[in-house]
Amino acid sequence: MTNQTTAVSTPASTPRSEPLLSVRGVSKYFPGGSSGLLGRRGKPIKAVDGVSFSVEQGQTLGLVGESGCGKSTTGRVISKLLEPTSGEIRFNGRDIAGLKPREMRAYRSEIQMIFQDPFSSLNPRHTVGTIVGAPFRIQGVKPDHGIKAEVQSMMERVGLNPEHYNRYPHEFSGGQRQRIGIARALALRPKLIVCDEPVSALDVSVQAQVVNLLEDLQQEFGVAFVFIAHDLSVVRHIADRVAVMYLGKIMEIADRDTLYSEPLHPYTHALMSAVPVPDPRKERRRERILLTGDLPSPSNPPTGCVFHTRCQKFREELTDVQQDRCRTELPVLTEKTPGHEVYCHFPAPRAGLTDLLKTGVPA
Amino acid sequence: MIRFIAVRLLGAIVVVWLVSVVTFLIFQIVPTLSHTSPVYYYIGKIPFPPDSIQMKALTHRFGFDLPLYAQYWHFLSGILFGQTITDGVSTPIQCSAPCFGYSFRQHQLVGTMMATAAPVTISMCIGAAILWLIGGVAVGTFSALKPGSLVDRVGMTGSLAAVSLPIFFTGPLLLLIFEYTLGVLPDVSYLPITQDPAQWLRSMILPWVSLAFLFGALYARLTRSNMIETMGEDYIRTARAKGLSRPTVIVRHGLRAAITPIVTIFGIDLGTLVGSTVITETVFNLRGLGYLSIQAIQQSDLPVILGVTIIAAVVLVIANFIVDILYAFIDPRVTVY
Amino acid sequence: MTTPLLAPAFRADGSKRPFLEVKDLRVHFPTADGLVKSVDGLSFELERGEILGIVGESGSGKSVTSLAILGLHKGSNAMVTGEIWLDGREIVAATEEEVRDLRGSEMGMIFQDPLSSLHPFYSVGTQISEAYLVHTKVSKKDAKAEAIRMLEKVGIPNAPNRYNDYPHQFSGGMRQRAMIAMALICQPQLLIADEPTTALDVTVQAQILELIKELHDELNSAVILITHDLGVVAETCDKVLVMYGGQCVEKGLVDDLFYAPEMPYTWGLLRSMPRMDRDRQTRLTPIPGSPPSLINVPSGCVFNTRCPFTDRVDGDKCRTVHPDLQQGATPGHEVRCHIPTAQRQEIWLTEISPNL
Amino acid sequence: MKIKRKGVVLVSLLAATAMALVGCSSPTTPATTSGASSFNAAIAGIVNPSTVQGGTVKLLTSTDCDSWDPQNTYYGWCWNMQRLFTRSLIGYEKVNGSKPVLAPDLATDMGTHNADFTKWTYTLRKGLKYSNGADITPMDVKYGVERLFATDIINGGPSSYFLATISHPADYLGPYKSGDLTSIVTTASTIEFNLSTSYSDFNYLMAMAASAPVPYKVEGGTGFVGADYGKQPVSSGPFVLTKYVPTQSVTFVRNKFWKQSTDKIRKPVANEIDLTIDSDENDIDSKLSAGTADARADLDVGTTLKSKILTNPKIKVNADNPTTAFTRYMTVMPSVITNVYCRQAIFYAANKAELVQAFGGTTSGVVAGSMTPPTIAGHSASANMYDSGKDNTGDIAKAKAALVKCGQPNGFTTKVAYSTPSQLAPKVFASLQTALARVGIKVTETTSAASSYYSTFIGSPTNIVNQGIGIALAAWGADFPTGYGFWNSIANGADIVPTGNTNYPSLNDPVINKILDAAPNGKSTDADFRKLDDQVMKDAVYLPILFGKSLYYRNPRLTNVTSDNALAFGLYDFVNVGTGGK
Repeated sequence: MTNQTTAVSTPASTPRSEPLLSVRGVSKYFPGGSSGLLGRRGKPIKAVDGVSFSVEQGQTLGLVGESGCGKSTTGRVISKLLEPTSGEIRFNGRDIAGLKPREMRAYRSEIQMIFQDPFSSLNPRHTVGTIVGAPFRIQGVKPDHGIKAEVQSMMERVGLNPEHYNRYPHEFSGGQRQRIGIARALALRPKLIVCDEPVSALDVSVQAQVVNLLEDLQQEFGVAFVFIAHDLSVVRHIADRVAVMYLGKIMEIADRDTLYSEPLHPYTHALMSAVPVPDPRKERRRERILLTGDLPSPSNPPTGCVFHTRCQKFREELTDVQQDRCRTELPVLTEKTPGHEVYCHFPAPRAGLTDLLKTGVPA
Repeated sequence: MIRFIAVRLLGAIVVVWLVSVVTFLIFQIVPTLSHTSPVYYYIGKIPFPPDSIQMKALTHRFGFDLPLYAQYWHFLSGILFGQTITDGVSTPIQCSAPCFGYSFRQHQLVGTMMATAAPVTISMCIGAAILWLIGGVAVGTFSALKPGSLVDRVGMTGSLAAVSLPIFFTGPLLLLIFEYTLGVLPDVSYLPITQDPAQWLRSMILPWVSLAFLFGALYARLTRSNMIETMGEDYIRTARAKGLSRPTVIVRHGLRAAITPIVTIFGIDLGTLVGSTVITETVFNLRGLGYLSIQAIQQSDLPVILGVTIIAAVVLVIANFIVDILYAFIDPRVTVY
Repeated sequence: MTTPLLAPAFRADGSKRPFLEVKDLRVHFPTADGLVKSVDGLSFELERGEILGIVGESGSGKSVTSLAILGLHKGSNAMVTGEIWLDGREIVAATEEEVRDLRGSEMGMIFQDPLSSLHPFYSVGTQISEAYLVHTKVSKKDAKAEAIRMLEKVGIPNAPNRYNDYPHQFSGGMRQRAMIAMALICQPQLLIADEPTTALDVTVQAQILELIKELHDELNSAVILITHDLGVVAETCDKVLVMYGGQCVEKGLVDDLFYAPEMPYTWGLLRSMPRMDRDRQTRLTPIPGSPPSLINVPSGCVFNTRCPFTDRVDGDKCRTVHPDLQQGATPGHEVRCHIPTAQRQEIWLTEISPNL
Repeated sequence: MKIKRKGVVLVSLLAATAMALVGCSSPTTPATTSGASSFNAAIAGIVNPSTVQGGTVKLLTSTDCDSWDPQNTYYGWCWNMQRLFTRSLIGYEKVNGSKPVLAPDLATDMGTHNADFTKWTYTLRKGLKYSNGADITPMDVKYGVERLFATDIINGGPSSYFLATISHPADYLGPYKSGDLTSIVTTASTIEFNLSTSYSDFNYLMAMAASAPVPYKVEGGTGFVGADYGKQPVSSGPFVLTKYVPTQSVTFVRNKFWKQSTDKIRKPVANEIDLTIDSDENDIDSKLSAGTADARADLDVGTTLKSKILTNPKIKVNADNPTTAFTRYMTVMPSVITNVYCRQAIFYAANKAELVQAFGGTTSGVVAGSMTPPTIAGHSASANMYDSGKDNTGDIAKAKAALVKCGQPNGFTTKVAYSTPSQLAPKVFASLQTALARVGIKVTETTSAASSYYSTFIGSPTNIVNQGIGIALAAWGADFPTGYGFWNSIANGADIVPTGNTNYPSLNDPVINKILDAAPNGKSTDADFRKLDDQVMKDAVYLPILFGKSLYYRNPRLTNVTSDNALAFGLYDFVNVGTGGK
């Protein structure tokens, strides 16, 4: 475990000339259903369609959006669980598409994943010790004091009893299982962990424990997170930078505070207005932007702006001429203020939306 | 839907064709492995020394002196277009498509032999299948409704015993009880249903029962586990929450879902059974395809073995094909494209 | 088309029964490991026109309670005791056939996962008209017309065509709308929604909650909304019941619960949530530990193993004496806690509320 | 007993074209001349002698004949059936008893031959007619023999004997493709065969159904030529095959053109003989028991009837259990087990009593002391060079002594070969294994599929050595009952070939060779074959186990029943049987 010290010793906040992870124009298309007698391929499903973002060392990027928006696929493309259809992924300054098999192995040890479902993502026939120690064996790494000692110290670190080394996943609660997943992901001291809905299946009280743990570990090990979630409030808590996705594209990306205090995209507005808050009076006063209709098919996305078919601004505020532009012209992700990019022809803050959320003390 | 059927049909045809190639090749390779002339597998003996003019004449007579592809084409074109079997002297035998050749041991067209044998096997398999499906599903369902109850334990112990009992045990046992001891079902030979339905039925009852006993037990266990799983599904809870009566919930919602996977297994079991009835036919003295094949194997009668093998494969492929189509109808989630 | 309403039933003491009264409900499951006390002494009341939120973590007994109200434990190995009075009829002691008649007609239920809760082999429309046909003597054609009307009502576009679609051809939100149509087609006076939006996206969740509220207003029915999300409760409900370890630990009006909660567990829930309506905290405050085992329920207060305030109570009372559900600061607000009411209000105002 | 044919597969079967004249019963016939029905009465005598004409005999068989064409059949029971409707130059005057006797049939006498037995001449009787009214000519006899050379069309019969004896061009392929043979010369009444080799047993070939006349060029009529002749063969005998439904039934009625005056060896009484093919063995047994069928034409009775016969004396009187000219033996390979004493040790140690049990019990065989079976020249009931004790369970002391002489006092290890699939062979192997283990000889099994067992497995001397096959299971019965017919293929050192060898032990003993080489010239006597049998046993390469026995059942109503125990495994000779007119 010699590379571990170098990874840890790099201070999380050190500015770098190039970000840890840089994703440029990455797309992932899945083959559509076949048609025709001989199974001619239909239109591809554009699960991810030209997304670009970067993640700094030790920082957290939140990826939010509804199911089917492509956030999980993006996570899998980064972790190399899926091959991108096009685009460039650079990690630590290197294009990972050109990695040789040996380097690929090293890459895989530097990027790990945590999954949503702590029930199905752990092999029920393996002990915790085996599960957490697996990355060492797969990568052929021999820690200084042996795998068992290393695994037990990692278990202790994530809040598991090291004496439970030989227990099986079913003997643990949901929250503990997610800790096992985290310990496994952290075993090789990766530089980046893709967390795919890591707390969605957990109870509120346990969810907070896991979120705190992730934050602590980031502090300690300087690991960067790509945090995929549909819960805007959790993302707000943990992310440094947030990207909102819809139909495989990034709608808006900004620093956390900017995004939550001054969202510019109508889709972001709709998402934020829909998050219920545990405050009945605010709820009663609050304007809720209801999206109409269903998510369009990713194999047949709308022309022009992909969101226009469900956009409340398009329906209620725009003139016919402006609407035509939304229907026909493809928007590009444009930087409105430094670091705040929006995919919209008519980006604007929405009055009243964020005021309500920011202020107010229960009366 | 038409395209779906067309694609599956095309696939089925390709599989059948591959089966014909593989079967043909296997039976080409067997003589090579045993260092025997293929003539042996046509007339059951090698009556003359290998290098004699007589053996050459025989080899030429059966076309074994042709290149392999030509032999295969002869075989395939016979199936597709029919052929005339002739030795240049005797009356040529017209063998119309699908022609599976001629058995020189039995002096009959293989097709005729199979056409005589098939109704026996088909009567046996289909009758047994209906019995085991009804019996197995019924026992499985009742067992599943009260797991651990007396009904369940009796049903499952019984079926465990039944699956463990091979046909060559249950068959003779049934014969002993019903034919020899009670004399309820005196030994009767098979007659086609068109000739004598009563005798047809009497000759079929015991084979049906013994096959149904074995398969029905499997289906009972399968139905039970499927049914227990299904009855724990959310949609069963929904059905109950709607206020549906218990029989409706069990049959319309539970059984409907529980037996769907059984349809697949059923089709394939039935298809496989048609090609593997040797033991049952032997026990009950029925002259079906199984008997035909075992007789052909004992006599090294290659054309018959080849024909039965291909027919068995075709039946299995057709069964699979029907299951595929059927499944698309009964499970709407199956994508039809 | 509901069954004719009976004359309101009265209690033995002559007082009028509420529309729904659950009294000392216990649902226990004997298992190989021991007796699972999923619900242990739960009581609450609900009138028409009210929406009650039942909040709790997984395993707190929320769903088991709802299944008991529908009588769906009948025929299983569950041991159900206590009383459930719905519109003057008692359910716990009733026969399966009597309760079956009430299901769908008097009480409807929608479930968390609409995909697994709909039968995969029948079209959505068929499943809805089936629910109608059980309780109404009409032709299949009329049932279909009613089902289409209901689908339109819950906001399924192009309902006559979608009638024949199968559940897998619907999106998640539409499936839940279809479930609602199925549950409400006989206009039951009680609707139980068990985590109706948990599997859905926030934007769809908002739509569904909106729909439930609309239909509730229209039918003036009683609604029980089971959820783990306090935000959903705040948005939708009139009354709240917080469950923990199979017991009610706090109940009251929504405003009481959110602005003056008195039970440490409720505080914990509120504190552990990252909130969009507050400044971002640097750190969340989780409830330590994990939910209790329902086989070996802690002695004393069921929450004592995770409660940070046990030192505020004299002696070892939290660990030894099981607290009763007692009235809190306001009438109708009931709390199960040994800390005196005044002290609880003090803690909330000084220690909890400012840090949310 | 299974229907077996000769050819390379060595288990053979004896053709039966024998006869026994009714009312002219054999002078050697013992006590059963009274004709009373008793167990084994048909073996040596005639059961229920009667001259009452008419009636229908009902026979059953489990399978159809391989062919009804006399040149295209090799099943023993079918040769027996051929006797009903085909005649040949020579026939069997007597089929039961201890020795079959040949007699002229179509020919006026036993023919003449030159000094070295290479030219045989016969004269046909006058007034011979086929069932279609046509005359039977010497050309038809020649044509029948020629058909045996058309091996690509007709290959089911015993062609090899004729190919090996009758002079013919190297590329001769029968009358259809190569025209007529010049080596067979015919006149209006005579026929002369010119042979390529001396063959004193030629009359035995002429007594085979394969030598039957077939209408020259026209055969059975349009559509019944070549391989189709078997569907409608023309009759030269007392019965004619009228209705043939393949795999179902065959009906024989009397041939109007057959005259008793031209036939000295048959005396038919029945009007009709019906043969029904019933593949259900139990069904056959029950019909025989019930008396609704008269006899089984192809095989032993089934297990159900067998047990009834053996347990019920009243039924047993209607059964026969003849011993047949068929030997089951083991070849002990001198190329693998080179020391004769080691081979002798096996001979002494084998438990023949147990082996007979493994082969089906005492109704299926009787322990054989030497190789030559009854009815074959050289047979001696007392010959038993390697006496395996009174109870035939083996002589352990002698076996151990032989091992000591061999220099392997603790025994040795070798392999036993048999062909698969087989129901009997594994049991036989197990019995042998147990018996040999008693003296320390350990054996393991090695098997080969039937398709290659006789041709390349034990039929290849090289393979025997390469595989180390010390012992091989085999069985042998001659196609005609002479010493030469029995021995030449399995003991003549001149006949050893690289593959398809039938002399499995590659026996090449000058004493034996001399007797066999002299036989075709008619210079070997019965005493010579007795000497040959002893010499073979001295060489210790053939370990005889049993002479085959069969169990048959006759309906009590049947008259004139004799056992064809010379040639057809003792099956009943059906040509003379009657039903008392019913």
